[in-house]
Amino acid sequence: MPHLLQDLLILILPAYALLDNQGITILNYWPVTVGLVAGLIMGDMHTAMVIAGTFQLMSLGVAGLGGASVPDYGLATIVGIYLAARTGAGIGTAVAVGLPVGLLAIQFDVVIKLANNFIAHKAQEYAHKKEFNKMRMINWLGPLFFTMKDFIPMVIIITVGPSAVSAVLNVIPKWVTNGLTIAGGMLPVVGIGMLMHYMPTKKYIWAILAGFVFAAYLKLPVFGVAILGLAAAIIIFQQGMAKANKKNAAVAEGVDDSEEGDDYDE
Amino acid sequence: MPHLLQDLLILILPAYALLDNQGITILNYWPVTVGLVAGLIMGDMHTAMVIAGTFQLMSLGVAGLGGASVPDYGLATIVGIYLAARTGAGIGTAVAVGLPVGLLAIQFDVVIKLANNFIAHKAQEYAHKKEFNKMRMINWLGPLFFTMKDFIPMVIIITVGPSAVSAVLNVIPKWVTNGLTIAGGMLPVVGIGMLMHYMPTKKYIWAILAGFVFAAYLKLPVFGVAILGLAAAIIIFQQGMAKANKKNAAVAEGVDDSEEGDDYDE
Amino acid sequence: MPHLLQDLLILILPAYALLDNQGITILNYWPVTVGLVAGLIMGDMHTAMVIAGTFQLMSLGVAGLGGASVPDYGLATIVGIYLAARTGAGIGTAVAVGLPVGLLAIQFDVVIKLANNFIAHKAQEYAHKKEFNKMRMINWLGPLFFTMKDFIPMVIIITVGPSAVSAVLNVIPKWVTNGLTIAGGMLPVVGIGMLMHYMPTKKYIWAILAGFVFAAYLKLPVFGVAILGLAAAIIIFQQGMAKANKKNAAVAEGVDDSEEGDDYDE
Amino acid sequence: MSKEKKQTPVNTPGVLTRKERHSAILRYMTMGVNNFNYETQQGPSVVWAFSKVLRKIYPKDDEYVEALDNHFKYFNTTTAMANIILGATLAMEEKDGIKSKDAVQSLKTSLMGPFAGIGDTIIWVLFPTIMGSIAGYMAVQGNPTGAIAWILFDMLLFWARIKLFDLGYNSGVKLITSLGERLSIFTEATSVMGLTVVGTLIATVVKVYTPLTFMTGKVKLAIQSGILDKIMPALLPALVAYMVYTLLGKKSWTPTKVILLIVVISLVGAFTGLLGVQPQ
Amino acid sequence: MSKEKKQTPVNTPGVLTRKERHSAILRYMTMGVNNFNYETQQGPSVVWAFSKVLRKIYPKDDEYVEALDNHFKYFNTTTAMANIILGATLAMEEKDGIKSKDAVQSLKTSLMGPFAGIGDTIIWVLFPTIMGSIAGYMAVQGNPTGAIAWILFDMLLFWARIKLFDLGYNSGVKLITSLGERLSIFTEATSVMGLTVVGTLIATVVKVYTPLTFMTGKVKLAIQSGILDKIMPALLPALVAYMVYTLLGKKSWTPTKVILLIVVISLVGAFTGLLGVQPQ
Amino acid sequence: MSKEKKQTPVNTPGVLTRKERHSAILRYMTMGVNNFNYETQQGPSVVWAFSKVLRKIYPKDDEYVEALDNHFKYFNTTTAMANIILGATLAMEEKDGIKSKDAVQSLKTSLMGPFAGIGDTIIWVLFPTIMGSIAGYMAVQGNPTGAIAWILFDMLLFWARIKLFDLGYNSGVKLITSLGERLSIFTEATSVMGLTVVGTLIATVVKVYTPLTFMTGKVKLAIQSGILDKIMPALLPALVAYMVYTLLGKKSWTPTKVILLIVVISLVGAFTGLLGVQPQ
Ligand SMILES: OC[C@H]1O[C@H](O)[C@@H](O)[C@@H](O)[C@@H]1O
Ligand SMILES: OC[C@H]1O[C@H](O)[C@@H](O)[C@@H](O)[C@@H]1O
Ligand SMILES: OC[C@H]1O[C@H](O)[C@@H](O)[C@@H](O)[C@@H]1O
Repeated sequence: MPHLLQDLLILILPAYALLDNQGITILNYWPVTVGLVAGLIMGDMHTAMVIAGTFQLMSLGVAGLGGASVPDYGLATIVGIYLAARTGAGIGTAVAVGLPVGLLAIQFDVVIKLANNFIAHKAQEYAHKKEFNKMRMINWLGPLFFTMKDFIPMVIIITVGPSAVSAVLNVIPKWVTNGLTIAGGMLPVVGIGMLMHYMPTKKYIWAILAGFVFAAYLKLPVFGVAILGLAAAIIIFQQGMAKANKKNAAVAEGVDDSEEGDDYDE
Repeated sequence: MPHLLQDLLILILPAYALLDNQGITILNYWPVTVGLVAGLIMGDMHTAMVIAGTFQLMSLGVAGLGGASVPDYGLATIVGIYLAARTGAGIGTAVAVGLPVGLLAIQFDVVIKLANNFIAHKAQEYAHKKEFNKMRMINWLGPLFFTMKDFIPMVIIITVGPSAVSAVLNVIPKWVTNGLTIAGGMLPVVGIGMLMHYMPTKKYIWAILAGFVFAAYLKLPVFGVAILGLAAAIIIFQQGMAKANKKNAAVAEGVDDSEEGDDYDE
Repeated sequence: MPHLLQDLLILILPAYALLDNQGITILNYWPVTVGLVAGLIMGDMHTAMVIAGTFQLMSLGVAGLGGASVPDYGLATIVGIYLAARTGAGIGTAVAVGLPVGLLAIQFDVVIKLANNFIAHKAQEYAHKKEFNKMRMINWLGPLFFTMKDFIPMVIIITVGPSAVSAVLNVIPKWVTNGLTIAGGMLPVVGIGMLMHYMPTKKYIWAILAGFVFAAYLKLPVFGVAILGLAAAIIIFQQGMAKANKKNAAVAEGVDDSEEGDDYDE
Repeated sequence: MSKEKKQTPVNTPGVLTRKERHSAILRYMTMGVNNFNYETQQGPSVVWAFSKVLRKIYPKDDEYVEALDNHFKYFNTTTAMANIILGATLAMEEKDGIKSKDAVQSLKTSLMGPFAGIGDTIIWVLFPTIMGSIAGYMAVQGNPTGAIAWILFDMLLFWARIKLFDLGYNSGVKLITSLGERLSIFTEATSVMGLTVVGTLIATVVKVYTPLTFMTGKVKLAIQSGILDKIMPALLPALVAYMVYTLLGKKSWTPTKVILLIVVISLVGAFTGLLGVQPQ
Repeated sequence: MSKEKKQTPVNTPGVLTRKERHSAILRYMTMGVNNFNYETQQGPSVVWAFSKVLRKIYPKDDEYVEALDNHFKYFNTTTAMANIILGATLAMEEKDGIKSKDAVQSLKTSLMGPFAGIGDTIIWVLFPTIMGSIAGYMAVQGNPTGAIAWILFDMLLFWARIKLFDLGYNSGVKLITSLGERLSIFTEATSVMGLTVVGTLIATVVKVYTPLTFMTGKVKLAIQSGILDKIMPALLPALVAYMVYTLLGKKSWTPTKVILLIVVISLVGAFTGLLGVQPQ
Repeated sequence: MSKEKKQTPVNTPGVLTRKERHSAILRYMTMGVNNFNYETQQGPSVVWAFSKVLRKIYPKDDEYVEALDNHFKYFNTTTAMANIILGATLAMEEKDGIKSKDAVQSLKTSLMGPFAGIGDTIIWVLFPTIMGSIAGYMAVQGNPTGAIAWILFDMLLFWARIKLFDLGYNSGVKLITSLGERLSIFTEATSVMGLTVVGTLIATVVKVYTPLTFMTGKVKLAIQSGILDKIMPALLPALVAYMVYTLLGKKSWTPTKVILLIVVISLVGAFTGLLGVQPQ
């Protein structure tokens, strides 16, 4: 395969795998699967798999749950494999260069999810203006941004070489990367806050309190809390049904006490 | 004491002690108490107590709760004491031969409890046919089966000798004994399932869920769960009473809203 | 400073600091703060602070919560500093003599809190007789007793010397001091028992049961329990309001079902 | 306490004499779990023990059969504690006859769980551990004193268990007298407590364990601890309990069939290695 | 905030001036637990502190005595946190007079537990641990700076505690204004929270421990950890609490008698070795 | 199962064909979290995916916009599990149109938490840990078999996710048919379960950590573990959640402003060292 084609394919690979993993999840974005493809492209499957396997075992248990940002081991793998194939760098070097690129991606991830916020607002604006096509189209910016997240470092690495990465890393002060990581840990609270405004939070604040105590103090996992929540929900349902039946019965008997029920719901 | 009388008494001992322990529990079936009697029978109290004490300390904490099957250390003790007295085997040998017999008994225990099922059905059948005497009599099969459980290995040991035990053990494939042990662990679920059908399970399913979470996740012991259950029961009782009082009051006032209450109870 | 003035001031210091700590808490009664003042009085700040610091680090985490009695490290500190200044005793000796005095104070603390009980009854008696001034005045006995607790050992130490302390300690049998310590651990139950009689304990006994299980079995700290209690309180409040609203609505409609509500409250 | 008082512990004159009642509980104490089966567990034992006194309470055949059927149902608890429950239910049946049927069943089903929890701990775990460690240590030195003491304690316990029955009987009468028509509310409430304990039993008494592992090179993953326990502790017991409960609700499935199914599954599981005995 | 606003924090013109109110809380802050007793604990302290302002609120002798009796009852919480509660109850009494009696009692009894939990942690555990480790370390090197800083912080805290009282006072007025007739429902609900904490207090504050052991040869069994704790943690405290609660409900038993009983039991327990001090 | 049966899984003739429905869920599966934002998270993804089928259900512009607005709201769960929920809500909207709006929202908000708990564990933690350890070990030996197997499993999963959608769709219809007017009670009850999980999320998902320490000589006290955690675990996350919830309730504060505020606080916190990344 000519170098140019290899470069092109390797450039596209992480961007595609990222979108795949965040969507259909068929190739996914774990080191071994993207490493497999990178090995096919670069023509040295053995080296590719060794580098990928190293990153894979490094990343066991890493999961970006609830919108959290995690190191981009897929990108790290591809960078490592590319460098090994092009510069003949040993596996140690390949891993050492790939890793900081993967870590850098955490910052980008936070920035993109912040930027996506504006897309979401724009889309809703279009909806209100009844420009439904635009509403749909603007959403493509999200995937585009995510593409850029992996595309840009790959372009730099392919054109300027690995030394560029450390140069970029040195420019950004530590407190900025740290600050973005902290923000990434805190920001899921916004979604939770929104959610609480859509739900009958004030009426059932006791459910939040109980869930919090069981999780924070007693370390009950979320699924265990959910079962307790289900137990409470069943009681609420039964009581609601009993009240409704009673109201119906009362109506049937000609006594209209509909107000009372409403009062309770306030 | 003539050998024949000793043999006879030692044959009866485990069978009686088992029934005693599962019923009136006066002699009970722990190594030291049956060992005491075995020592009296065999005429060598010192050796008997040493063997019994060894098995006793081995069995500390072993308890067949909820219908679970556990090693039969009482039988093991008697076998050991008998062999020591008859063959002059050392204490080590006596323990080594007694133990597998005690372990084998787990399997028998499972089989008997399965067999007893048929007795129970038969007895209820007789009750329906109003043959009350038969209903009572057939229940003696249970104790009889349990007697056999200890009687049969004892007969073999006394007549054929200890080598017979290992022969029998070698005939039964490992997966059968294992399978019966697994079944013994799982079978209490049938009783629980029956129980759930007698109780208002659907209405108060939340109580099961809560009890499960506290026990499975938070390792709250059954007594702690029972206290929480008591707390819930008190609330249910108070609410039930309030509703009943209200209904009575309403009836007294001439307003018949009896339906509503019934609806709730469904 | 003349010795007599020093003696006088050092005599007053622990008594004042104790009352301060149990009331306005400005000087407080921790080793370093009373040690600071003792150092000023005795004129050797360095030695004073070293002794105080030693006791301070010894007392970390010691807290007399819920009316519990704890070692009197403040008194121990002052005794140590005084002896070091007067007898030139080394820091080790000062600490060794101060500590038992501080421990002895636990017993006195229990006795005073028992004695205060009679003051409380007397005061209430005066209130019923409408002798309000006496009611107020008698309460001064409490602080007076507490003053004595530290005053008496200090007087002995200053007049008779440290050997007196061990003499006194040897006179009291171990089981008496032990017994008072045990009583100190148990006596807060009286307050709790009183409290339960003022609260709707029978109606809400389930809340006590639940609080107990969470604290005793699951080791949930009091604040966590309080949050769960708050959750339950919110539910009770909502249900109470719903019932009240319903009753009002019913009254408005001319149906008087006031009895039912009352029934429930019993 | 005078002799007379002991003989008439309740105001309402009972159908049964004190001797008849004691003979019934002694029968139960003798049979105990000696005819234990996996389906109804101690049910037949209770029937066998109380068949005579119940006959006296229910002279009519139909009512008698109904009452027997009630007791044939699942019952299981520490036998010592069962005495309290059976004392109470006997009092209820003696006073209200077949009308008490549901209340009797409800009291039994709701109390047996919590009672087993406390009873088993004391009777089957703590007491034998204490006596066993003392008597066992004496025995290995050839000293039978501990064993003899144990038997004496057992006799004391035997006496205490009869007292527990009397306690239950007297409380039972008090209970129904004071609760009156509220008994159904009371039994419903106790059911809630019982069901809470049922949830615990599923998580602790039922044991289902798979020894399966994924293994490749140096990487080994135990299905039980690595996957199932992480989804939910006691996941398999919960699933089995749900399955059994559902099957038992079907017309086509009798408890016997369910038991056979479990035995077959266990044997197949042991043969294939899908199921195993949980290592302690 | 202007001076004027500070002086009239509520719309309803109060009976008491700001100065009178502050003098009352300063009295409480001075007495604190200096007349603490095991029965009513800080009750007499509150009475002593508020006797003057209450006199002004209740000019009628009978009402005054009734109000005093109310405050003579058991009260105990971190003194700093008590300021909030006492601010609120003063506002309630000022506005509604003797009618507020039950609500006042209820608010006190239900809030004191939770407030003690958070207050003790911060005021008596965390703050002295931080200051003590810093100042203690400086002190052993002969440096009094930490000790001086501690006193300065205490002054700050003193000021903050007065603010907490004001906060309670203002909230208290708001509370009764907004809740109106619903106050009784509110206080009942807070009681539930209070009782939950009472359950915790029994398990944690009350200490009853037996050092008894069964011992024979090399086998040793501690009654406390080997038996009692296995039946139920905090079993003895729970039993003692139940016993004390029952005794206090009897006409023949006064709190004083109960206290004496406990002292006697403790002494006898210590003498015989049945009771002991729990090793940390 | 016959082809025909598959195509008409419900009795009520739907507005949408099976193909249209599947095209909608495929759109969602493609977008997934590719346009994830911190405010409404997967909300826009759902809108983008379902805009076409919703257009068909709501021919009137106003209703369409209303329905879209409903879906623009916060939504987040494991994408595989979302398929069940979105299947159910699509069925509801198809049947009841805009009347189902509140029920749809309620179902989404209450189920997404519990579903994320179980879904994330299986899809993002357990599955990749198993496959990753196997395939990773093979890979370091130069063997790509594990990687290939992983991709094949992913394909299987892809198919299963579509089945989950169908399951949700069919259940959804059953749900509304059987619940009828009780749907509002049902959704209120599920909200309770959802809110319980919200309490858990605050304690576990939101991360706020301060690396501050008091230090003097050899004494060192970490503010986080020594003070904050002792007052209450997850104290800072709880305070931040309360603050954010309050701000979001104010007219003057949009979510965007809140997000910016958090970013600024994080940067300032990182700069000053007040905030940090919690060490694992
Ligand atoms: O936690 C639920 C969900 O949150 C976000 O949407 C992403 O992190 C997903 O990967 C995750 O499944
Ligand atoms: O667990 C209750 C009860 O279950 C079965 O009946 C037996 O194992 C008894 O020994 C036990 O007490
Ligand atoms: O526990 C609340 C409270 O109890 C008693 O009053 C004293 O021990 C105080 O120091 C403590 O704050």
